[in-house]
Amino acid sequence: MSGGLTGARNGDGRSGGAGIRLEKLSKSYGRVRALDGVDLDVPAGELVTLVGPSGSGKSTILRLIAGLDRPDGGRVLVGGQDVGELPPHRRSVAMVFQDYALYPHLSVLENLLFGMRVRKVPRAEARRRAHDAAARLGISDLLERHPDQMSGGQRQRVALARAVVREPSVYLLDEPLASLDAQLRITTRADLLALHRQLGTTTVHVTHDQAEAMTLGDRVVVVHEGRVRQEGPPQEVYDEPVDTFVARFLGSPPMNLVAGGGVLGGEPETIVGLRPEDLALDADGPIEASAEAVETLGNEAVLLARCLDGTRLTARTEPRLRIRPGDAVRLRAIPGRLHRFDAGTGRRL
Amino acid sequence: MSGGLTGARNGDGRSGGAGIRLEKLSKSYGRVRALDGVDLDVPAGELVTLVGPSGSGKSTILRLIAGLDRPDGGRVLVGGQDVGELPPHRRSVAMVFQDYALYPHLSVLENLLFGMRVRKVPRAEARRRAHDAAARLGISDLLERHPDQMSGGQRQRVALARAVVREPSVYLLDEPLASLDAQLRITTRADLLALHRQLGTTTVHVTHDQAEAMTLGDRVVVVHEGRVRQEGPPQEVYDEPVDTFVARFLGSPPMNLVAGGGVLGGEPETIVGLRPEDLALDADGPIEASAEAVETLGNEAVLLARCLDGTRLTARTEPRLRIRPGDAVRLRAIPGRLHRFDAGTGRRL
Amino acid sequence: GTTGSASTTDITVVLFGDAEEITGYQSMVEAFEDENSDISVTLSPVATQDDLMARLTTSFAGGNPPDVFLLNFRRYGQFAAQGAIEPVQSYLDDSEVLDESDFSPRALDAFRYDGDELTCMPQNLSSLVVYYNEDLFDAAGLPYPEQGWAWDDFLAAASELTSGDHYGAGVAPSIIRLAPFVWSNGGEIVDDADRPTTLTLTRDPATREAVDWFLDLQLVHGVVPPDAEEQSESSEARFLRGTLGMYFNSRVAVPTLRTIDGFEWDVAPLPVAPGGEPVSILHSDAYCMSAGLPDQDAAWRFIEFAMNTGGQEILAESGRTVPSRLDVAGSPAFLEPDLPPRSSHVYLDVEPYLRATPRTATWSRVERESNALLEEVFYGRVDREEGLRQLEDSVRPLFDLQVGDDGS
Amino acid sequence: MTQTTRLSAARSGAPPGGRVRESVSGRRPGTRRAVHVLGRFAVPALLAALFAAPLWFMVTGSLRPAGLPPPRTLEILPPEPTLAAYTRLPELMPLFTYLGNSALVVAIAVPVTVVVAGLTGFGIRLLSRTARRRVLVGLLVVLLVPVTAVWATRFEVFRLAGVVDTFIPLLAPALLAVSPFLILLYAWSFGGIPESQLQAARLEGASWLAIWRRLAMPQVRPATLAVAVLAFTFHWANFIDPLLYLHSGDRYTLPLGLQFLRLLNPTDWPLLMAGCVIATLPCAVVFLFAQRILLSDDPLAALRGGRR
Amino acid sequence: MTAPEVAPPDTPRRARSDRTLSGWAFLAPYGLAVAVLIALPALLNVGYAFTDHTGLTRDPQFIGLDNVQRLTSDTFFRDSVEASLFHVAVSVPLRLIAAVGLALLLAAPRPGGRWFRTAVYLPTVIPDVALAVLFLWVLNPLYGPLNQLLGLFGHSGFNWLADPSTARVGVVLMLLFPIGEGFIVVLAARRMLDGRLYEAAALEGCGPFGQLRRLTLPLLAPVLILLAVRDTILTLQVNFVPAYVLTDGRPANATLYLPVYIFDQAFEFSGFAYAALITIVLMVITATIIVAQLLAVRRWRILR
Ligand SMILES: Nc1ncnc2c1ncn2[C@@H]1O[C@H](COP(=O)(O)OP(=O)(O)OP(=O)(O)O)[C@@H](O)[C@H]1O
Ligand SMILES: Nc1ncnc2c1ncn2[C@@H]1O[C@H](COP(=O)(O)OP(=O)(O)OP(=O)(O)O)[C@@H](O)[C@H]1O
Ligand SMILES: [Mg+2]
Ligand SMILES: [Mg+2]
Repeated sequence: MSGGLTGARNGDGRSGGAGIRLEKLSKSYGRVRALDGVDLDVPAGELVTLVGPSGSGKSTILRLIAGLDRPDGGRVLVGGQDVGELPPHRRSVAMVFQDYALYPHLSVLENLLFGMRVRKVPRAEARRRAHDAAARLGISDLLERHPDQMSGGQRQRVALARAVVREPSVYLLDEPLASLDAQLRITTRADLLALHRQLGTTTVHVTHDQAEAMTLGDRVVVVHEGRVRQEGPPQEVYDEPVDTFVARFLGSPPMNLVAGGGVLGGEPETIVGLRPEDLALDADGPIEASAEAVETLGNEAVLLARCLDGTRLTARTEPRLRIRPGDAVRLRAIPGRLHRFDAGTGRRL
Repeated sequence: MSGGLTGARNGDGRSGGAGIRLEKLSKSYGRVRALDGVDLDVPAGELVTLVGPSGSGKSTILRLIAGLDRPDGGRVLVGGQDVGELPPHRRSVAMVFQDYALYPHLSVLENLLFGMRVRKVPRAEARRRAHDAAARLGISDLLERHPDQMSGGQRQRVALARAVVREPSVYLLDEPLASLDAQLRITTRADLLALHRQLGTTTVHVTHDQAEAMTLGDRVVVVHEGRVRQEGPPQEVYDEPVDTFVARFLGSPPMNLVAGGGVLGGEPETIVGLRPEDLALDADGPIEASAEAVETLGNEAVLLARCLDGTRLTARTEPRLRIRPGDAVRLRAIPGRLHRFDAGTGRRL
Repeated sequence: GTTGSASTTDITVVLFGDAEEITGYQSMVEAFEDENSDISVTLSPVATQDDLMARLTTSFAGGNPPDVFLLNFRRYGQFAAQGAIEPVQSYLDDSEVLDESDFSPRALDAFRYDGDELTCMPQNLSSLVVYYNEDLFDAAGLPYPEQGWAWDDFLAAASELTSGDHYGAGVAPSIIRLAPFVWSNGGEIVDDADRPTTLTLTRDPATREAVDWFLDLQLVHGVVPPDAEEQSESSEARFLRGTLGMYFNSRVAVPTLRTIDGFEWDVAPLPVAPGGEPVSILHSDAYCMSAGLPDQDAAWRFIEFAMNTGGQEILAESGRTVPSRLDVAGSPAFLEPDLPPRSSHVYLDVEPYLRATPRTATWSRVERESNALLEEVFYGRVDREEGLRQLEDSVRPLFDLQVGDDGS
Repeated sequence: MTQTTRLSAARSGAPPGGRVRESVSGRRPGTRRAVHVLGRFAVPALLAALFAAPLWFMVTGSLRPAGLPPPRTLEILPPEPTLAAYTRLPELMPLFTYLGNSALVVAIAVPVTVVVAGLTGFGIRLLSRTARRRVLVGLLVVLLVPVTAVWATRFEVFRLAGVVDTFIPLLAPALLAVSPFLILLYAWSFGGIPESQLQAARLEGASWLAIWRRLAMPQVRPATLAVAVLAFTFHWANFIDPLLYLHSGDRYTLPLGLQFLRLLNPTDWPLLMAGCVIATLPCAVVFLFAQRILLSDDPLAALRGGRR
Repeated sequence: MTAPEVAPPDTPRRARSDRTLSGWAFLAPYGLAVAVLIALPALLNVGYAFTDHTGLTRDPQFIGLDNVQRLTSDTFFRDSVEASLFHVAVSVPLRLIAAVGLALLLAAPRPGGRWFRTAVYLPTVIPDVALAVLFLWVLNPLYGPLNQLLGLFGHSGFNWLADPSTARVGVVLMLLFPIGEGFIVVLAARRMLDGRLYEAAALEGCGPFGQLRRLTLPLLAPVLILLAVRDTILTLQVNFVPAYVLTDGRPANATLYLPVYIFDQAFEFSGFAYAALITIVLMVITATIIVAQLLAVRRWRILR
């Protein structure tokens, strides 16, 4: 492989890769401020998940790391080195796009070889690497197919294989699971994790699916309106969201937020939050409410309840309840699980 | 509204709609046998969810009910009347497509008016109904926009509104939530439910997302390879799947299935199933295993364990476990929650 | 251009003609190159005179005109008027090979643009004649036409020959076909031969008489195939097939007519108006040299060769041209008794009576528009009086148009 | 694979005449079938026959014996078809020289046209929205310049370049992609290639030229086919350029030859029609090869069929 | 390869401009060709419009607006404009209707559909000169298949090219056959429309005709406009070779279309400068018609 950051990778070219550091990155498209001072540190070899609602700037971050766009301000460092002047293909970065961006006129094998061919990697070497990558992703028997002859999951793995043959220092994955159906998404998620464990290459994974963010990453970074809102291990972010946005964004059904505390008790000027699983049905519970709907999910049910003062609360409960809409219920908040936020700024108190 | 099945609707044209009955419906596309003798009964006013993997024939069923395709064999009855000879627009059926199929050259208002215009509904009446439907779905302020100027969720609601203005006897919804992102899907799901409660029109809702199927329908119908595998209330289907396909299809993570029983105990010639939530961590449990991975989801975690005989089991557990991959764990199956299937046919015993 | 290397000079010769004529020129060029190894000729043929004009205008405008080009006398005025042609008079005067007196004076006169100096070298001397089908004449018991036959003789024969799908005569309605009849009747087609300002088809009684006679052939007597018939099968095709008694054309037709093997045919002079002269109209093309080229020597040597006995004989053998060199025209090479027409001398007999149309810069345009309108009248698409008046009116402004510095 | 079939079915759409209308119509089966057959086959067949008719007249006209007057009633086939007119053609003009020259010109000009149109179309694809709009207006202006405006003045350019009387002036239209329309055709086709593919290739180190050659062009083969057919027809039929810029008779192309033929006898229909057939045949053959893909129900699928 | 230590001053936007630059680079060969082979000659031509250039000499003199004056009193020019306008007014709509109608009719997959489409396209491959010669035959008053066809319906037929009005119709008729390019474009555009929309419309009670009127045509509007603009230009300016061979302006200037007159002036009558002036007029007329077309359909959001 020519040039770029290969030097930053360690010995066998397989483990670690390069760390990424973003400093005060900002970027506007016309009048749209896509990024607004993003700082981020991804240690070598880690898998970080970038999560946030649509339009929050996740793809833009990846594009700036890859060099497909240039930042208006700030720096991108890969392996400790400023890559501002490097064109995309010299950054030793591989990207997997949401729509996979497979070349539809080429077979899987040719898709894998494409990059090495344009970079003039010797034929034998290129084939060896392509077959290696294919084997690693279990697509060795698809090599002759064309992209439109494969299922979504298979295409996804080809796209990954194409990234793997590059032997990059960094993987950038832009919602690679978004177009898969629910079943497939779960299995492919596991494959992705396994691959990362095998290669141990620094990986930035973008998703807007909070479940995916929670399960995949060593660390999760919540992005909103062009800024990083919170970062940390998934459970930590889930348990201690820094503000109401993060609180509602992670978790399904989302956290109950009651301004002023209301039935949950608390001072005015605050917002009190409680996750649905921390609200239990209890015949002696202090909160009186009436059931509005019960959504059964097989292994659990979600109860939508309206309290006497009109507050709506969701509670996660046992599946086989015999509650009908309209029934009166009593609820109890598990103590110590209340979150408090500032009513003005939304920040955690 | 002209002709068709209006007679089958009751007084105010708002509640109930018409029941649907499919008898021995079959349909092939070339050599592909899309449907293979489907019998189904949807009582008037009910919301039924059709669920099944991709390619199982769900869309085909809707297309036959709508009259967009003709069955090779069998009958379609709407409101007790054989509609085999009725063209689509006389069937009093409204359909919402997965990709919405909004007319890109028309504004939202014109989209809503389109059908009434071709059916020569008086202008004033048409506008009234369009505004009604828009208000009902909260898109009154989008009426001047064109489809390409709206977000996915907004388009989805326009598509629904277009179906609502028709005031049909039957709604057919073909994966209307599939292209929405996770957050939006949850809120739109609630909107859909509310709408159904309001209108009370017979509705067939197709999805391949089992969570959606579980939460939405009064009844869920599992389709696989052109046949109806099981139908019933969601919780019933979840608790007593008729075969291994249904057992694995509903529930996430899917049910553990162990051929011959193995660590779960059981006779050979059977397959024994156990849902992950029915497998508990228990220091004294009879099943010895080692942890392979722990996926944290915030409110819960999924433990992937490998037993001594190599069987892999998933267990749904508390979120804040301190188990690391490789740790030894002991598990216990909650008694009475085992499912038994015939090893040959896969059918429940 | 004449971008020659040290030893050989290249010249370009642009000509028009059908496939067979081009073959004739080709062999002449080869003979020339054999004799003059220091000159190489690029022969550049085009099919029609319209194509020729396009080709010439482009190359003149682009500054790369051909060294030699062939022009009809009805078109060269346009070029001569602007000094685009290098007059040949002085070259001819100095020539050791050619002598002015060798050539037909009528042909030479047609190419003196200012009436004095010779502009181009006319290579042939064709004229309008009548081809007739001897077998049809025999079958009808008619005598063959002969020198001095009159309009009435012609009309009688034509009427006699017209029956069923047979027609007596075929003639294209155009100024150059009409003009000899007018002249024969003592009329003129323009008011002033040197500085014409209008056509005179209606105002001069003698002219008008001839015009009416000509039009009557189609409109009254019906001896000429009507419009639709002519479009479907040209007179030439009819004559070839043996269903047309007489056919007006110049020498051009001969190679094609020689393919006839079903009947005998011959050529006769034009019929003469009552009390008129046996006039015909000149058909002649000439070699011209482009003005302003640095070296005209090679071009002139090519013209010398083409106009000399050898060159003229080669072309005469094709049967298509009547050589403008009278000695060649009188030789067996042209008269060729063993191939039809037997009476080739007819072309030569009429030489003293040949006349030409005006040679002003806009003449070709005048002729073109007139022909289109004459056709309307001839085939009865418009009323005769109205049509002729319109013809004169709409063509008159064209005489006044200025082309280059001509007319000012 | 089910996914695939459905995708391609969706792409090719269900045009109104097809499946949808079939199931929509609610009349009695008998009438419906009659209307159905009429609409699906009889009317299209009639129209197709109407369009094929001139060509049919051309071919049958060329098979008539020379010298005979044409029939005055419609005839589907001449009573005694003969190839006499064709055997006369090479006697009347250097047919094979002309054909050879035309073939040579086409062999060079068509690839050049495809390359220029393809490159330019791809360039437009790469530009930003506003720049693209500007270029499109520019193309419209180019389209607006009448050909007659440049014929004579172009000669000056060719003379200065010293290429008069070579085949190079005949390639001028090829350098101009024949017509801005063909460029638009490419730009339109390239618009269908997702942005992410171009970026993926950039990331893999491909230059834009390599992306054009290996990624973009192979994906728009139906467009290339269409451009090639249109360019072939244009260059093969080009009459004015050879007339104005070629001087040597032995470099002439077929359309000029056809002109010589017309002069011989304007009503020798068998001969003229034979000439027309010869002039049309190569275009027709090229097109017939292309139509297998170009005009099939789903050009992309047809292309793939050829690839495997 | 190591990264440079210091960033050059104008760091921003380089990645973007790399692409934009490449875009312009791809356009360069074509741009060069346009400059040399179209812009330069065309400008030269415009310059000549105000000289006395005849095409035969090389020292044109500036004569101001003399040519314009001549134009105002030229009856041939008036005939010519009239012929051109008539031709555009009749030919463009007919050609469009034919191309669009046939494409939509034949777009649906059906057995043998490819051959129907092929038949419609085939006349387009006939070279111009051959097409004209062919139509000399087709329109022949006695032997022509067209009159013979009319004969089957008891009509005696026309002498097509002899009468001014039928001659115009004859040319229109001839140019009605080579519509393959438009046909193919509409075919492709129609294939790209989403079949789902038609199902939705059918469900809402829209019949085949309604679908055509309310869906297909509005959705194809941008393509149709493009074709109309192109066909206008083509009809006014380029399609003249067949007309030139078929009628050459006759009869009575009925088919003396502007390009034919320009060609005659420039190449036959030594009116090179005058022809250049008429060329300018032709461009103005073309541009006017196109602008009118674009304005007329502004509300269709085609420039979205
Ligand atoms: N090329 C562009 N031109 C203009 N605006 C852009 C462009 N790319 C992104 N944007 C805008 O920048 C903002 C951030 O976009 P980005 O694609 O990074 O969001 P995202 O988080 O990836 O969203 P999604 O989940 O929908 O992919 C959005 O408001 C978007 O509209
Ligand atoms: N128009 C068609 N032509 C050919 N095969 C078809 C067509 N429509 C559907 N099929 C086939 O019929 C089968 C059932 O298709 P259907 O669309 O009903 O599946 P589905 O359950 O809706 O799947 P999905 O969840 O992917 O939408 C599939 O195998 C599909 O490939
Ligand atoms: Mg994104
Ligand atoms: Mg489906």
